[in-house]
Amino acid sequence: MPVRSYIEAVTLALHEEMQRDDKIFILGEDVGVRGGVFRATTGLYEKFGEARVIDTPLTESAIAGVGIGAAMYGMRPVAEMQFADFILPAVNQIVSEAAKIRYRSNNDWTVPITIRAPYGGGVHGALYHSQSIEAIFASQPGLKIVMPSTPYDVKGLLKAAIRSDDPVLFFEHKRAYRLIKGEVPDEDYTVPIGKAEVKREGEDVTVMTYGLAVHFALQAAEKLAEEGISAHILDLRTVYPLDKEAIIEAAAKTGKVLLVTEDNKEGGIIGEVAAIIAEHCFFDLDAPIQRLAGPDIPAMPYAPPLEKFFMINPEKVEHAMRELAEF
Amino acid sequence: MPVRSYIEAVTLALHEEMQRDDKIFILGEDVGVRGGVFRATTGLYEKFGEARVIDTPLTESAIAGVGIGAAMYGMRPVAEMQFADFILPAVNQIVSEAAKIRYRSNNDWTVPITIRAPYGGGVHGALYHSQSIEAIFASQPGLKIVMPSTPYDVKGLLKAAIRSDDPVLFFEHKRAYRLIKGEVPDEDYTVPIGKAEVKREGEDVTVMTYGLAVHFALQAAEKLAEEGISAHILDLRTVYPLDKEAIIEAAAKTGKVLLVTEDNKEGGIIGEVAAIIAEHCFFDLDAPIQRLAGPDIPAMPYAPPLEKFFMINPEKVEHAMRELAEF
Amino acid sequence: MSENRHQALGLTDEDVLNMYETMLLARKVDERMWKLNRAGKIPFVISCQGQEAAQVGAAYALNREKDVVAPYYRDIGVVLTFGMTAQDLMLSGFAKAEDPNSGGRQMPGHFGSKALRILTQSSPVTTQVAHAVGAALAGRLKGEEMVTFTTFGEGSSNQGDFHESANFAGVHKLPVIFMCENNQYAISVPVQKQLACERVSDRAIGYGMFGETVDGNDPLAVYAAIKKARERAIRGEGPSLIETISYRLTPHSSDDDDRSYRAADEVEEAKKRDGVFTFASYLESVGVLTEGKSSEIVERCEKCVDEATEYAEAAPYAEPESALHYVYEE
Amino acid sequence: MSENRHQALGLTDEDVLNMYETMLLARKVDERMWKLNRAGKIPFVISCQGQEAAQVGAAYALNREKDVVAPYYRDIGVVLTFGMTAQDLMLSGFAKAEDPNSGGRQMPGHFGSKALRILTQSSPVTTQVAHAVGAALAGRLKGEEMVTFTTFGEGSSNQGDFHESANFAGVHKLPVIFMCENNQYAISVPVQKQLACERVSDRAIGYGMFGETVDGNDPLAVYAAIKKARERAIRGEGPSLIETISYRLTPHSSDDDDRSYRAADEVEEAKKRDGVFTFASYLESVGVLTEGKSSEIVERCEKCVDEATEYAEAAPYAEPESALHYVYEE
Ligand SMILES: Cc1ncc(C[n+]2csc(CCOP(=O)(O)OP(=O)(O)O)c2C)c(N)n1
Ligand SMILES: Cc1ncc(C[n+]2csc(CCOP(=O)(O)OP(=O)(O)O)c2C)c(N)n1
Ligand SMILES: [Mg+2]
Ligand SMILES: [Mg+2]
Repeated sequence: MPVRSYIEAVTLALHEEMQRDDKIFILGEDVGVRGGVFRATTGLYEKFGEARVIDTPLTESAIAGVGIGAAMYGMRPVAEMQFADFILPAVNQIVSEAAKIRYRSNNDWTVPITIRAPYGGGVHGALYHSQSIEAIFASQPGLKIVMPSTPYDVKGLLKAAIRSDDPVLFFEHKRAYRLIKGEVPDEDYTVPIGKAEVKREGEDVTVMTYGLAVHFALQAAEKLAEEGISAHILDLRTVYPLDKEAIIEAAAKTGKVLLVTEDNKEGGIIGEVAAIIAEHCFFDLDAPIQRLAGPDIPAMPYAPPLEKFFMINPEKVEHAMRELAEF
Repeated sequence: MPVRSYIEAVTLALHEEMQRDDKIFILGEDVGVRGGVFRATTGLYEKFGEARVIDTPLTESAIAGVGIGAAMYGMRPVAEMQFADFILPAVNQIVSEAAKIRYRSNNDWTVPITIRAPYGGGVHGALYHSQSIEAIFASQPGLKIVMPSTPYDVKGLLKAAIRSDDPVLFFEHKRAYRLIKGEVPDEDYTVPIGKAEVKREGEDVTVMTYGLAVHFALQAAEKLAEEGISAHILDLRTVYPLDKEAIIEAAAKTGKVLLVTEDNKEGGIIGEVAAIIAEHCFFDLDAPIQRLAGPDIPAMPYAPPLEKFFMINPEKVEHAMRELAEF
Repeated sequence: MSENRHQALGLTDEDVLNMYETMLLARKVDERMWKLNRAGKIPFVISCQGQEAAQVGAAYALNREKDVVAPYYRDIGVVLTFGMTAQDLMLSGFAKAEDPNSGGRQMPGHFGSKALRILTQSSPVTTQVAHAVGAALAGRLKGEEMVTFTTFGEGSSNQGDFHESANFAGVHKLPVIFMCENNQYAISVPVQKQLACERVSDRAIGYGMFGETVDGNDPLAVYAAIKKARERAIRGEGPSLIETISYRLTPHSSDDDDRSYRAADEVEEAKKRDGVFTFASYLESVGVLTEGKSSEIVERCEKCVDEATEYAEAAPYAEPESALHYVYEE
Repeated sequence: MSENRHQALGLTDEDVLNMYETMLLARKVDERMWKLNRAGKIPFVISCQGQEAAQVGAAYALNREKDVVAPYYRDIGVVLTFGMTAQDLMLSGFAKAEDPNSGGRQMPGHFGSKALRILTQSSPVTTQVAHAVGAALAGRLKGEEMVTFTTFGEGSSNQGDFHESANFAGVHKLPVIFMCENNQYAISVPVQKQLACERVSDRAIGYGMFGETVDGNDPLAVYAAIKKARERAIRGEGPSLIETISYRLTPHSSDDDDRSYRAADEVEEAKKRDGVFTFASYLESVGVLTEGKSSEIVERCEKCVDEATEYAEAAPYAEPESALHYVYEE
């Protein structure tokens, strides 16, 4: 199987889907001639032309809103927000409109839109190019939020998002773009939205996380295996609505749960994961549910020592896993 | 002590504060001549004049953004969002700006703004005039979110918010406006932001909630007392950042915790409360942490039977408390 | 006899009588809603009164088979023209299961029907403006010959979404008609406190589009302006911004009391220009609306509203548990 | 000798030499940042190059004791004029603790200093425009005679926040100067794909404000326009929208490669109109900038940048744990 980077998987999925269905088009800032500031849409303008790969004005609310209108009228837009941090001007369109259109129209109108955005830190992006912003949207029924960790999942989940008849926020970890590589088949396949996946089987501690942190957890698990600690790792993949069954099963498996996010701690989506476990696994737990997250400060600072202080990394995850295993 | 309604406490706090400090001014839609669509600012235009009670254009992002600019330049604005549901166009100004200005400027600039908004359901307001939207903001360090339940707390907390040198979102339950009455002293006092309060002492089950639901819980507790079930009720009051100590103490007190919100369940702020308890009260719990919330549908429908289906009420709370007590 | 203006616009006598009847029906539906509200039978009303002429005039200038509309909450005149019935509106007023707009999930005034090419509407103002632009873009991508039409109040024209959407349509020369129904107030706030420009249509140049202000009490003037805007759009000349000037004859909604912020005689004065009456006078003056016709129309409208009310009041609500449906595809 | 244009504007020879030196210093700071970036010493640069004339011309027309500025990320010329030093800018480039803008918390280009009356800036474009309006409102409420000045790119003028803020200022006749630095591109997207109007200043009428487009390569033209705008503001005549036309001479930022979307000769062509050089020529032509003065200025600027770089590079970072501070009042 060909090995591809995380961002190549994005481009490949877009390319294959656009070829498959001419209702799909792309809109966003610099997605055309420039191929996106991260080059996720590279080659698509040349291949599919200006009409289907649209450089929009610098207006996120309109990108979302125009996308929603086009989706209602039968197209399948894939909108790009240049950075997840800049999705905020579009919150009203996403939350009041995209999320509620099927419901409020009693199933008459639908919004098959995918909104992609690069999120996450560790790239010297400072406060406004490093944020995890899933928590802002992770309380809005009608939306789905996908945050893949591997190139394989990227391709399969992005295809599933584009084919979904409901709005999907698709957050791509920008540091993973070129850092993470993996096997990605040339064949057409989808990965189901709403399903977590066990990325490693283990017996002693369960780690649940998503995005880049999945790799941190896997690396930490390797290290800990040498010490005889066996880690079970669940990649949430869809962070809203959560895969409750998989969460409950993974928590019950080891009775010791560590939840990891690179977002701030208070109010992050792992709080909801903890609540689900606390509600359903009362008799299964052997230790308090632990959370490892960024500190509760507004966002990642720019200066390298401060950024490092904020970001979780394999060592921090390893440390937290060991502590829990020893509980 | 004079008995006042919840909304009278709002007006009184605004009035007293504006009299005390001429840096305070009000801006919002229809807050002037009209005195607000709920009449929360009634009489203030007549008393303090057009310059300090400003009818703005119909633009929430500008209301927040202009308020932020004025706050940076030494004023203390109190902005009104006509309905909490309509704060969403202002999310970028609130999250990217208000919440982060002190931090990003390394303590050089500050934003002493209070943003008031009526939230909550049970008023035939349908999808867009019934929402609880605290969860959208409850992951943003730099912000504080206050949601009082009693007229006494309204006055004291609103004054504390206005005097705070940090941005505060102050959500008022619109159904409580005229429904809830209570003693409100004429004297000047504040209630500290960030502190929960035990609204009823009890031994068997702990209920933690906020806003109108506090009254539902108190009513349910009265009923259950007749059956010999004694309920401990913690009013969170500030839902972000949460009062962790008070939460841990109240959970440990009875070992049985019911968390109540009228918001949707998944991703609501009570998930974070559950996570805190799960992390800190492992050895104190005698039952799984229970949550009672609205169903995970986009928002409250308009038709009365559907609205009723969505809304929590004293009976639903009572039922959940009894079940937990019997666990 | 006065000058016949409608023939010059290519409208037959039947057309204008239909337009008039639609305006009157809109008014009658609205008046009934208020009565039902005051009688405690429906919790909420938001009115079209004073804007029927602009709404019906505009909607008649569109192609009801091809065009898509994204109206705002006052647009009873638009949705009636696009095929919604008084019964549909009453079902929505009573929030009954059969309401085609939302099955009783939304307040009245939140229109939507895929069959009728009416995009579903929400409460936060001006979001629909972007949707109209998106639908026009979709129409172009699909190769359809159509335009989209969207409306909003003058207060709402200050929202960011209006600006971003108008600019998007301008840059991409999309076939969108933006119609601002300027009724002088945004709830209690008069237009001078909302806008500093003389006319909302002054904003058109900032989007490289055609702009025009017309008398919103005159359905023929609005018809003419929208018709031309549609022709420009179809010819590929891009969007237009049409402002219709009228007056909000009722309080903002059934929750409002307008006596606290405007003088009763201002409202009385405005009633003299009420399009429903001035259009009737015009039709009489050109001999199209005879006394007989007039009472026929009035009776038809009243009967229609009566039947609609009766039907809707008796219709069932949706089942409580049905609230759980249609969050996602099922 | 050419016509002396600066005297007519009330500017002394010293004034214009100061302006020139500030423009040159801005350029030199910027050029150094690129070198440091390419050498791997600083992670990011975003440039003022091509816009110094507009920035410095505008900032000189303001009252640096009273006015408040809300600049955008390219405005090295504005902040230098308002008292920020090359060393401050280098401290920010290196993200060191002593950086007065943010203590190294923000990327370079995110200006802010209470002492210098520069509102703190973020990355999402155009939010500062609302803050400038708010500060002007605060100034009025406090009874101060001041104006606020805010800048943004032409691409950013399409954001909702620009519209809402401009409208707010227009309605309340606030003393705000909105200056759009039109440099023809928003990253890779050329102005024609951003805007359908001929000039960004065409938008002024929609806010009932004065609008004007001037040559952004000519600091005197910009100075004149901003000075008049300031006078209008102080006289209570409300806000102005001034557009300055220039060209972005560098890639969008150090992360960009502009060869993928624009022709090299387009950039070369634009360099001929580079304000730093054309203003030098003007000053030479009127006999103000002699050869001797010129090399003095160049040397001073270079020395200043050298020292600033050295200082900043050697300065310490903030302590890692300091990241926890100043979330709330402490
Ligand atoms: C984003 C948003 N903010 C506030 C409101 C509350 N609101 C409903 S209608 C209205 C006034 C609208 O005025 P205008 O646009 O002139 O339309 P009109 O009602 O006069 O037809 C307001 C403030 C809303 N619906 N949406
Ligand atoms: C809200 C938001 N969206 C996207 C971006 C990413 N971005 C940074 S600068 C820029 C282009 C700005 O163009 P323009 O306004 O013309 O200013 P210029 O850079 O040309 O000076 C974009 C898209 C951003 N900073 N903020
Ligand atoms: Mg109006
Ligand atoms: Mg530009």
